[in-house]
Amino acid sequence: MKNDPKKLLRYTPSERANHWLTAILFFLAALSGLSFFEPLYYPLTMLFAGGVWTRIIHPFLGVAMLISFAVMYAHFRQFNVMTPSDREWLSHVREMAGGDDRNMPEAGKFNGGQKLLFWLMTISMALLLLSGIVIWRAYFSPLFPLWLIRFSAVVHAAFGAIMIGLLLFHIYAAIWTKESIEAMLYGRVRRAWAKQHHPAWFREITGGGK
Amino acid sequence: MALQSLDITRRSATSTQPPDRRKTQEVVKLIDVSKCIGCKACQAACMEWNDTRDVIGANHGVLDNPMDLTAASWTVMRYSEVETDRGLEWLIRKDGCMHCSDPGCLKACPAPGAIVQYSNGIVDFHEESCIGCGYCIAGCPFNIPRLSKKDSKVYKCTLCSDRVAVGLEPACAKTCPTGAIVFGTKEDMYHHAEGRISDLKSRGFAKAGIYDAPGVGGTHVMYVLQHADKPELYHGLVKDPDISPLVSLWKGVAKPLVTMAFGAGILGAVMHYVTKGPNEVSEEIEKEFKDEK
Amino acid sequence: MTNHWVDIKNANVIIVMGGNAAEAHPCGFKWVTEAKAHNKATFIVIDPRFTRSASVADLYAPLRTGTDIAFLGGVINYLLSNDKIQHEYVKAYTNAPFIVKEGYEFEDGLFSGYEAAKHMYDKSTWAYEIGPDGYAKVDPTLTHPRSVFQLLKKHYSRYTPDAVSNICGTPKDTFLKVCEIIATTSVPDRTLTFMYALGWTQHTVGSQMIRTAAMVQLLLGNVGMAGGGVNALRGHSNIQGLTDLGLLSNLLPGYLTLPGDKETDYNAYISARAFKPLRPGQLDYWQNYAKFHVSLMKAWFGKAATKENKWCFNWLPKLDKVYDVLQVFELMHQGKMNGYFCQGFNPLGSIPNKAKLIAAFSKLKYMVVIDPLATETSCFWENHGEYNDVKTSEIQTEVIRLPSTCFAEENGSLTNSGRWLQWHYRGAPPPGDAKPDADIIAGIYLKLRELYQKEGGAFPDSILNLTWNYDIPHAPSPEELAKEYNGKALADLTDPKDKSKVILKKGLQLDGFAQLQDDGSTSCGCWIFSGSWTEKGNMMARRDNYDPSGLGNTLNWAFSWPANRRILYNRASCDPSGKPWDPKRRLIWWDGAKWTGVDVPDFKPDVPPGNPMSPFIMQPEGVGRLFALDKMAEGPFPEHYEPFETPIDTNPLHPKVVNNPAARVFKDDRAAFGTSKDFPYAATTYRVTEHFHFWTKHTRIASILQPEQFVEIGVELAKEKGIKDGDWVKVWSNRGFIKAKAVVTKRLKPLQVNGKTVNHVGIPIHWGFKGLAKNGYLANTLTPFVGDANTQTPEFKSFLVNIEKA
Amino acid sequence: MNVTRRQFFKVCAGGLATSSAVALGFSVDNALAEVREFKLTGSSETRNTCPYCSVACGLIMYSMGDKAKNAEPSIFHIEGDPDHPVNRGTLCPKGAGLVDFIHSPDRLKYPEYRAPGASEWKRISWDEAFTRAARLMKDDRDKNFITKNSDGATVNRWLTTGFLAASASSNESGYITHKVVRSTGILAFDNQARV
Repeated sequence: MKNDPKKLLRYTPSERANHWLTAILFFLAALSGLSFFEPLYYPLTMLFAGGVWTRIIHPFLGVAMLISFAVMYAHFRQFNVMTPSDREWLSHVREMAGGDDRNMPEAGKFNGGQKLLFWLMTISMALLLLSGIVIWRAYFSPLFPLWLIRFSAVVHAAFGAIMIGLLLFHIYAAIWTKESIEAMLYGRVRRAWAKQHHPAWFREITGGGK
Repeated sequence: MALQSLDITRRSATSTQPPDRRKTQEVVKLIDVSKCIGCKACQAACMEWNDTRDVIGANHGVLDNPMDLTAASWTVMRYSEVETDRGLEWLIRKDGCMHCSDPGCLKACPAPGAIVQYSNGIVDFHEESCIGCGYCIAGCPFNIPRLSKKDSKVYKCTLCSDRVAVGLEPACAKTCPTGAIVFGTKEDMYHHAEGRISDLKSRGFAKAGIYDAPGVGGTHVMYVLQHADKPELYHGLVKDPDISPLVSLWKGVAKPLVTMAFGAGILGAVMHYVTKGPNEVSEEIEKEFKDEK
Repeated sequence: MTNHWVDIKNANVIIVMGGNAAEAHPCGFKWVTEAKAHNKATFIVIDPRFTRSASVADLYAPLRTGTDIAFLGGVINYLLSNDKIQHEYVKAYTNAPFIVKEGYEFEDGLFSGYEAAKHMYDKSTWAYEIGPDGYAKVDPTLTHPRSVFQLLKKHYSRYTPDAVSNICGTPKDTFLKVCEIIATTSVPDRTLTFMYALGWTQHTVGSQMIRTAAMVQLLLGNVGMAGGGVNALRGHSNIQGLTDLGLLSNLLPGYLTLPGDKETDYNAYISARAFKPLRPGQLDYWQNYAKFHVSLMKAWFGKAATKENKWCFNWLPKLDKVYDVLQVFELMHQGKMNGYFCQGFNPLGSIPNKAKLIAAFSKLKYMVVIDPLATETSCFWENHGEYNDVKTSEIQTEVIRLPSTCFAEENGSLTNSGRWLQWHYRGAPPPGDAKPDADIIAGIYLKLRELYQKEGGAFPDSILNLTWNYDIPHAPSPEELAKEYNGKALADLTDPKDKSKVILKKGLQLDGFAQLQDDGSTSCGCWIFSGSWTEKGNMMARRDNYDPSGLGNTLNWAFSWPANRRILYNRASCDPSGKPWDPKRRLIWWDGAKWTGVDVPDFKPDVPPGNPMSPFIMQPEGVGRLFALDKMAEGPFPEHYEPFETPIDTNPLHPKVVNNPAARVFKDDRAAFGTSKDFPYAATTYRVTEHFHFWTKHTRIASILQPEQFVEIGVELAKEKGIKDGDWVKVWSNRGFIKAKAVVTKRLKPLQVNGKTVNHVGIPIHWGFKGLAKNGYLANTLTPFVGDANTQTPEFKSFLVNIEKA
Repeated sequence: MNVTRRQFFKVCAGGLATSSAVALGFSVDNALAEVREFKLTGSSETRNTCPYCSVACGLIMYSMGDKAKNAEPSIFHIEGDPDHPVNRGTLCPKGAGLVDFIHSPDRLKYPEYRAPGASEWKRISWDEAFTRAARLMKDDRDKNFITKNSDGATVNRWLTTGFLAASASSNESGYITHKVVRSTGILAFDNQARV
């Protein structure tokens, strides 16, 4: 049973919907955006009915993604406040990656890595939005000086790339950490999983028992 | 296949070498500002030949009109009244695409084949491939391309590539009543410019010279200026233009680096997975929660 | 033009004054830039405005509008007092040595013989002293106190550099610099050319301005030379041709003139025009007047013109006065005209004082407009708000508007400024039902003739007997008409030296005007055009641009009147002994038997050097006139008179005679002049390069390039009035107002004139209430109704206005 | 669950796969760039003279069609005649835009008539136009023609109707205009020479 009530509820249906909406929009924005970044990716425009449509919809996808992300941000910000324990976690991240979690401090609902990712994404999103408006030729570019347009183009490209990098990492982390994807797909996690990966959260939810 | 398709030295958003079999003579349009009377014949001939018609605007307190380059006005005259040691000088410059040897627009363009450079030096926009992103506008050191509000394509001077392709001079060069615009091979135009510069020097313009923008590898539209030391006198003609370092970064080194970084990241992830294995719930905890499975 | 467009490249010094060639004639102006680039020429612009011509000039000299005679008079004074004239030329080829009749005087701004009540001169004292041999007396030493040379010197001694600067507002050092450069061309191997246009003609002293320039050129020996001359840059494509064809009140084709009221006798009419030589041995070509005249009457009236009826002399209307446009609109305004035809002409925009014109048109019974475009004139009765505020229902004028073809839709020839007749071809049919002008004229004529045939009426003879032998009567072909004005032999023509030898068979086209006869055996519609369509074919359509001398005389390109000559007076390019003044610029030379060269000699070809015959063969004295005799209305020497609206209220040279005393001014119009108290700014109207007159506002491209009416004012005046670039301003004169955008510019500088600061307001024409460009006011709303004393050309270039931010 | 994971992989790897394929050279290419088709090929050329100022630049007019019977020519491009000694192929802004004069929306196409006091044009035929004009002329001429002046001299003039001739019509049009106008006795005859 995917929705076995004995399992712990990690993400509510609306949180999941919000996440996947953001994810889909991100993929669309990233794929369409990549096609303008480097000619190698230009054929990606075929996914969007050609170059012109790609150019037209990319900014709207971006804005939609941003709105979706903003909802997510508003919701998850409280769970992503960095604590000293998170910093401790981050300082041991190499061991974690090596498969050795013995020295890792107990993670809450989100571990230090996830929190860092959250904030990096938030910053990237904000910069992508600002720079994206400046280079949105159809509506806004004529309002800005050329130097700012050029600067924003670099910022947009850079943070677009960073964002994709972060997301690749995020995806890999989800793949690597078994059952994470199910958690986001179906909302509930096994208690064992919770205790393994987010012990502090597990205790908080269950009061320490099974 | 048409003649021109083998004459391409550069093609936007194309990492491979385009067909570049034929070498044609490099051409240049030389604009001798000291002979220009600002009659706008070039503007008229440009619209007429290219079948574009700009809107009928308004007077803005100057003789310039249209006030700026647009998708339908690929060249405009720019008038500057400046006081120099010779007294009042009315410097009139024909503005338009400079057809750079190293075109910033082409560098910035993400749409394959929307901007090409022919071996004769002409940088041409191909609107059917243009996606309307406007990156070329950011890429151009001279602020030339203009996006049409109607069809969201960028337009600029083609140096009458269609005329040059059949052996004719551009429409503006042909029409110029005083011969302020001349057209020929780059070598011949240099020679012509030298003659003009020595004439200007003999008339007291000690700093007369040629404007060929080495920062963009030279241009295929060059100016003879009475005051070559101060191009900014000519309605803000860019002194020492080059492709913005930002654009070079953006559309230069960043592209392969980022792609490589992506590749490396993905490869790293795979390696990590196969070497370290997945991050699973430990046996110990699994046992503790046996009932769950 | 005495010379032609390409010839400008041969000049060493070029002066654009009273014109703005770069803007109004850009493609002709290329020969200025060529002269600069390849002939090291110095280019000077003298104008109230720093124009686009000035933008490429080596030297720009500002002057107050309407003061060109003062400036050029100062140049004459400079040349004479610094001895910078070409002596040999002046002595041999001008009337400098001629002795003027006693009684000629000039005092306090008036020449001898002024009749104040009539505003006219009795010109009897403006003449040469005639010797007992019947010829004019001369003093080759030029020292006789009444020699033209000495009188000239005396007359212009008042035009000192200080006086010039005081009147014109030109800084003295700039003026002197101009003089020095002009003076460099007094040597035989350097030439100066003057290029002028309506900036000279549209003044009450316009003709005299041009004369002053011609005098400068005679003194420098630049007339008849390659790269010299006085060159009128005509404004419209065929205004030269239509003037040549005499479409003016007092003219017949080829500068023949209509008889006056008193000229009732045919022989007297002819002899008054066939002048007798004033010096021995002169060719005096006008002695052939009768040949030109009779051939014209044969062309028009054919068999009806006979020796017995004096070649229909009485069929020609006789003038009681000259009916130029100003006179005609005055009469129309008085309600004395009933009908008016406007063929390709938009007088509502082109004649001064628009309010007067609207009132005048409204009094007509009928108006017929023939035009390719919807002109303001044809729509004068339409209400267009502030731009044409008329009460349509009260205007009882019937208007018939007839669509004509444009250049692209017809064959024919146009005569350019350089007197070239060039043939052009139809490229497409006209839009809708439009017809060529000739067909429209034919249509009207044939209906009129039909009515006279049916009904009879007032003096029908001239209408009924007009030659009309065209293949298609209602559509005379341009080819037929061209052949008609070239002329043909009506009988076998024989060699005058050997009567038995037939040189041209009956019915064949004439080779040129030399074959014309006064016995009715030739017909020719326009003698100066004779040679344009000979038995060899259409000479106007020739297209060989071979230029063997490199001087630009392409003799096999089209046809140049007279006799395919490219540079008028070219005999004066050689010294009296027949040697070219400048071996590098040989136009013609004596080859031992005849005159030959790279141009058609303007001389009797077999008269050798050393013969007393002088180069100016159309003049009875054979030389160029520094002293104009009785040919000008206001004096034999040009004198500076202020515009009728002057910003300084006086004439610094003679305060009692401020304006041209011989200008014709109608009473009501005199009352409509403004004074500097109410209208402190000197205004001038002009074209800008983007537009052609009132035509191109109907075309999209030109309307894009300059879409909206504007006026130009200097930075200083703008500051004083609180006007910024692009502000709306109101400009008004005593006759009306216009509103336009302000172009504030450094190119219009205040001038210091007679102790006063004078600002100019520049008013481009081109806008009106019809067309694609933004609607505007017709600029002639402002202009005064007063014209040149000789040509009645309105004074569009100098008047007074006031200006405020609107 | 495995299936799900695979599906997920598919989605997230899709983009990468495409770009890798591109990187390997499977590029979807557009047609290579070509210049605009030269627009004068096949058009008909006619020599003419610019109708504006008196520099009288030589023109070459390019019209649609090859002058075949069934092709209605329409001029679509005009440029300077390079053989012409004066303009040598150049044209000023007015001349360079001449094609817009030929096709100006303000070109008159039909004879029109405005009745006294009317506020509209009415289209009429050429015959109506000529008949009306001639009638108006004749009535005025018959009424006001002056055969003799007060001194009894024959003057044969008609002063109540005037004619303003063109400035740009051909010599041939001008010639026939002069001929007709003088034959009627009109003296109020002028042209644009003055203005």
